[in-house]
Amino acid sequence: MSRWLGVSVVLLCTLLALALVGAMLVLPDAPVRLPGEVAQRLGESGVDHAVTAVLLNFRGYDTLLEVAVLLLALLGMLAAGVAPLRPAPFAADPLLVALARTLAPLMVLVAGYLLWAGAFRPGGAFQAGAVLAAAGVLLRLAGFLPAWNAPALHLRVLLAAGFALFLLVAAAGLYFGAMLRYPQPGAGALILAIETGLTLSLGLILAGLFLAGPETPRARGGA
Amino acid sequence: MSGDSLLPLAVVASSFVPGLAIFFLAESRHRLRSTLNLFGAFAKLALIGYILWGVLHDREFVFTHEVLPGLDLVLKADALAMLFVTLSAVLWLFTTVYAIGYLEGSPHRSRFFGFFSVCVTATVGVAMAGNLFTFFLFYELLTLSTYPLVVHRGTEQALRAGHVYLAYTLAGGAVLLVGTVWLYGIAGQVDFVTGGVLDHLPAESAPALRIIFLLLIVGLGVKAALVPLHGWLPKAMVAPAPVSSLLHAVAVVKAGAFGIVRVVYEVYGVEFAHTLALLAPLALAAAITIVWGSLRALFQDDLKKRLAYSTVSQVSYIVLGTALFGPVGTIGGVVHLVHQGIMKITLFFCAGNFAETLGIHKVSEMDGVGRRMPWTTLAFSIGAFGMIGVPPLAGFISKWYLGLGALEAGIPWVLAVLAASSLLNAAYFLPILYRAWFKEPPAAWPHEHIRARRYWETSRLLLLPPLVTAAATLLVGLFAASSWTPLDWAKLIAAREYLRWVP
Amino acid sequence: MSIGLFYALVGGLLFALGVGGLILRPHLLSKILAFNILGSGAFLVLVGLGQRDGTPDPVPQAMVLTGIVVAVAATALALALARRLLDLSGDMVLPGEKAADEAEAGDQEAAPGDGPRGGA
Amino acid sequence: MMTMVFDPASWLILLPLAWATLAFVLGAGRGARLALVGLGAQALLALELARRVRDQGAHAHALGGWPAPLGIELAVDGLAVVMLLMTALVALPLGLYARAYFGAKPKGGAWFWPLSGFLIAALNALFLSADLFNLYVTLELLGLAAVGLTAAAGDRMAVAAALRYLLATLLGSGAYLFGVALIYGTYGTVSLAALAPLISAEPAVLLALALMVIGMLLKTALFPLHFWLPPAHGGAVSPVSALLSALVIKASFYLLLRLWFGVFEPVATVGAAQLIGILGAGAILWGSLLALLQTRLKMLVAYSTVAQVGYLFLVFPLATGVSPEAGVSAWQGGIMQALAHALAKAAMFAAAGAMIVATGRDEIVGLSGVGARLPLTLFTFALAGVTLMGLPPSGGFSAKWLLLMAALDSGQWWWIVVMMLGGLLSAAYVFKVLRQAFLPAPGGSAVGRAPRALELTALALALGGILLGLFGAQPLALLEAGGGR
Repeated sequence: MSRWLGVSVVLLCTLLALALVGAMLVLPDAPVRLPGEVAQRLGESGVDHAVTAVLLNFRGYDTLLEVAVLLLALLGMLAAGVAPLRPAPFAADPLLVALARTLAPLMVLVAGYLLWAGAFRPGGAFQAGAVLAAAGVLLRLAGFLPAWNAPALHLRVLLAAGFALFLLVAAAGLYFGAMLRYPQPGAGALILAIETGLTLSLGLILAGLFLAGPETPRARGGA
Repeated sequence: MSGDSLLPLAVVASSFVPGLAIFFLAESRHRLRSTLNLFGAFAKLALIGYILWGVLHDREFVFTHEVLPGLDLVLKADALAMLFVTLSAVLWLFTTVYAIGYLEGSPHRSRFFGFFSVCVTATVGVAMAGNLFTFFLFYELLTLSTYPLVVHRGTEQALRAGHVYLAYTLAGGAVLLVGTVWLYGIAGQVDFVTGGVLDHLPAESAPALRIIFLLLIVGLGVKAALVPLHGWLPKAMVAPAPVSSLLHAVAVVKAGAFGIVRVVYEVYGVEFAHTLALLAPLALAAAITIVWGSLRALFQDDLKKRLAYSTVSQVSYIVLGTALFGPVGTIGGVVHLVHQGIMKITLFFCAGNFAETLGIHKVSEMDGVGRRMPWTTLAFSIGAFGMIGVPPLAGFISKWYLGLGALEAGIPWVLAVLAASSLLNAAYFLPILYRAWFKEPPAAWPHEHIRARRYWETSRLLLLPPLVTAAATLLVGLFAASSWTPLDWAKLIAAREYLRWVP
Repeated sequence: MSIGLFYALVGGLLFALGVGGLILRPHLLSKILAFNILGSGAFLVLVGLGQRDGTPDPVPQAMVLTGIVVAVAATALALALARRLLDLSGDMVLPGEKAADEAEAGDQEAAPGDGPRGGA
Repeated sequence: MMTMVFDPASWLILLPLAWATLAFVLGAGRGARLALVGLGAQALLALELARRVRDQGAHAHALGGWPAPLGIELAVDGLAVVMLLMTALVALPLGLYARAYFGAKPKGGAWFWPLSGFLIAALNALFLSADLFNLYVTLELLGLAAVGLTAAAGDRMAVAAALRYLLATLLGSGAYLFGVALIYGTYGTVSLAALAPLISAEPAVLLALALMVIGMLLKTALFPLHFWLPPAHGGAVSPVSALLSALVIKASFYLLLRLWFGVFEPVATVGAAQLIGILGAGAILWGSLLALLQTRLKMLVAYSTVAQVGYLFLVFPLATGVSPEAGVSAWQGGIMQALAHALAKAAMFAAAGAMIVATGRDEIVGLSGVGARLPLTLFTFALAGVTLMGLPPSGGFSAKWLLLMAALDSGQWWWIVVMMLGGLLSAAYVFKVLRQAFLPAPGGSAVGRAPRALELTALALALGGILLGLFGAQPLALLEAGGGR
């Protein structure tokens, strides 16, 4: 890349930053305010936490597609081809092994709590799934979990289960008048079911993004 | 949609469907291929015969299909269309017979005959187009379907010729398209209507109409080989002889000339074109082409090249007739559309026979060929005399009406052009005839491919078509005054185009 | 200035920074980081501008949660592809951006050609 | 309420998601039959939706029963349904093609079916969405699926191309997302319906529009932002190249049309439209020239996409700030060009793939003898070329006709020159291939056969491009019934 191009990109980005800041400073008040409406409809959503209500009910469709995006990232990775299996990088480290042994069950517990808490306070499937995935990564680093070359059938079922469940609920909503519409009394239970499925699958997918990836080249030299 | 409205479509399909079938036929199925070819040709003739009969009984044959809002594909059997379509169908039949004989045993025949049929389809579409858009559609289809025929031999020279051909015709097509779209923008759907459709437009559109006329003529002039847009035609000579015959007599060149006739008479209307002062420049362009083409023909030793330059010159007789304001000139131009086709196809068939039978490609190799191939040389002579304009052959009729038309239109210098051109025609044809008939034949021919057998100097399929067309050259001239001749049709057309004409 | 607007302004700066980095930095890890920076900038603006009057707005918060997950997915795929490229070519730089790479070789983690070729 | 159970719009999104997921569960290299059933059903759904739009006009669905601005709405109108039909009718033959292709050459096809299922779901979702943020999610879904498919070819060039593609598409959607953030900050909503009456020329809104437009230009690979396209489209396996070139780039173009001539119409300026048009002209000329210079067949076809994308963007100068007639004509021409290019380019990549299967190589010089051995495929390539050249009768011609009409109507003759030049240049590169294929194979001919299914599906797509030219009035009528512009 030529120096001139570099200079002009820097200049343009500076201009962009200035323009963005300037434009945001002179912003008028927004004519539409959604928080009020969210609060008003919260009772019908089946959960008590506004963000969860938006995430899984009012804008549940975004979330449905977002889970598809995650699954897709894993698929893309598998399609590009993963490196051949290698031993876990730090399996010999006794400290890490001990840590993993202690932390992993605790993390599963925390994930469960986060899932349950999502209905009324910050938390939910994504946070829970992320913690589960972290447990998976830890276990992998310590050598308890094998790397994936290609996930076997049972693993694929689990990876897809959360999304498939969500999809089923979305389709079933058509019976109640619109895609992703929940029946009125059962909304809370349905959301919890979806979130449980998602927690499991998201945890696996997120962990899979690590587990299915090729090993780091540094490990080659030995830890 | 009634049967009558589907008939024009059937005429087009009668070569398209066999063409597609042939395209996918295995190379070895030559009997089936020939059957399909001939079946298509005869079916087309039968359909055209039926339509002619119907037109005589005041029936209308119009096919309309909406392609886009305000843009229709229209096929229509009007007088001008029937003239051209009959010509192409008849000559296609002869060319098919000839081509079957000519290509016997050569490779890629399925491809050849497939595109050959599509090419005829396009020509028939050009003939029966009921509006400018439909005309353009088939005009471009013609470009595409002839390209594979031009490069058929696959030699370096053929591919180069194909390149030149495409460059000229696609660029011409682009110019024609701009003119067409512009005209549609100004005038809405531009149907071909006797007497033209544009004279009701407000006076301030006149400058635009002049530019559009120029665009249309340039676009059509490429195929009609108007000088200086003719550069592709002599190069395209590398194509096999049946292709050259088709290209020169009915398909490509004629489509351009026919388009000019349509634009002048049935889009602008000859009277409106006259008021816009568009005819005189057109006549001048035609005159220059006539003289230039003849001059260049004089210096060609390659027989097909000489014929090609002759085509450049002869096709512009049609344009010239179109540009002469007055019914007599129109008759001359329109009738030459047919006459030139019959004569030129005869000449190319013969040239092909000389090449196929004896390996003769050059004029200088033709010494005494009349003794070895008397029938072919006779047909060639009739064609050549026709081109020169010797009475009572077809070419004479054309030139006679063109001359009278020039006087009628008050442009006497056209007579000088006609005279000069006839002299030049004689100058480049007579030496050939002299060599062929009166010089001693060489000890051996360059490449004698086909030996003479009893009465047949060459293969039957090669000999019969030129003899028939040569006879036609004689007959349409001899019996020009009777009804159902090309001249009769041309008179009918002229009478309609000048409904409001007061001499 | 409300804290929301402040976040948004910082978001604007981060976005511009990320765009510049993504275009100019040749090393793939830098590019992936730059993408995350510009994404974070957009998230900050989304949340910050939405609540610049001080009242929290759950809608953009939920959107940003969605956005973060999408960004994580994209980052994971980008990293996996970058690693795959390293396996195949021994290089963490896109072809055609080599020249600049050598100029900045000092602050690169893996020197080109150092990686395992063909996953040996 | 029961009527919603068979709502085709919702099923157009759910169905491909479902079969993609199932195909993933089935495992590597499986799922073709499932996908084909899904694609067949999708074609029926799209036709049914088109029928409804034709009879009842445009309509919207509030997902989850929450109307905008609180919830997300799907908007079914003429433009959306035409694009959905395009997707369904191109994807079905391509699906059949892909099955035959991976049957002959399994490499790169392991996860093709789930990936393409997500890709198609993303396209359908994008065409239906009426919510700026949801559109962002669909864009990312589409981008990741496309990148995954590109990378699947597995070699060094393909992985590098996929990465370049990924970074470009992420930058594009990042810019778009920032625009969305600014819009939400300004108006407090991202629903297109709610925004329509509100949009005004605030600095933040103009900046948002600029960022979104640039993001979409990058994703559609408009010159000079096309750098990522040729290696990605040229380097992927042939069924993927066809999907990417035919459909994926149309999505971001569609979104731009939606925004520019929809909610942002009050603030879109003639000057900006002319600028986009100039880039389009640059794309036409530069893309065609580079296509002509390529020595590899698929790179030639990929650069042809760069050029053809240019025609799409002529809509902007031709339909912004002109008379209503010219505007409608340009608008129709742009959409016709998108449809025609989808069919023709899918056919061309498919034909190129069949030639590569038969000759075993991707170089243009290696095509000698293809004309004799694979006449059907060569014919397909030529037919697709007819559409790309804009010769009649073809969808490409109809598009050119409408665009020319708009240019003449609005007195912008300079675009006419560009279009004509572009047409001639495209003829040059199409005939470069045809000419080579016409040559006899060199001694010891290496041209093998291609599976019949490859040849026939490619031919069907090419014929589709021609039929579009003959029956172009139908999609335009559908466009009109669904509310036109």
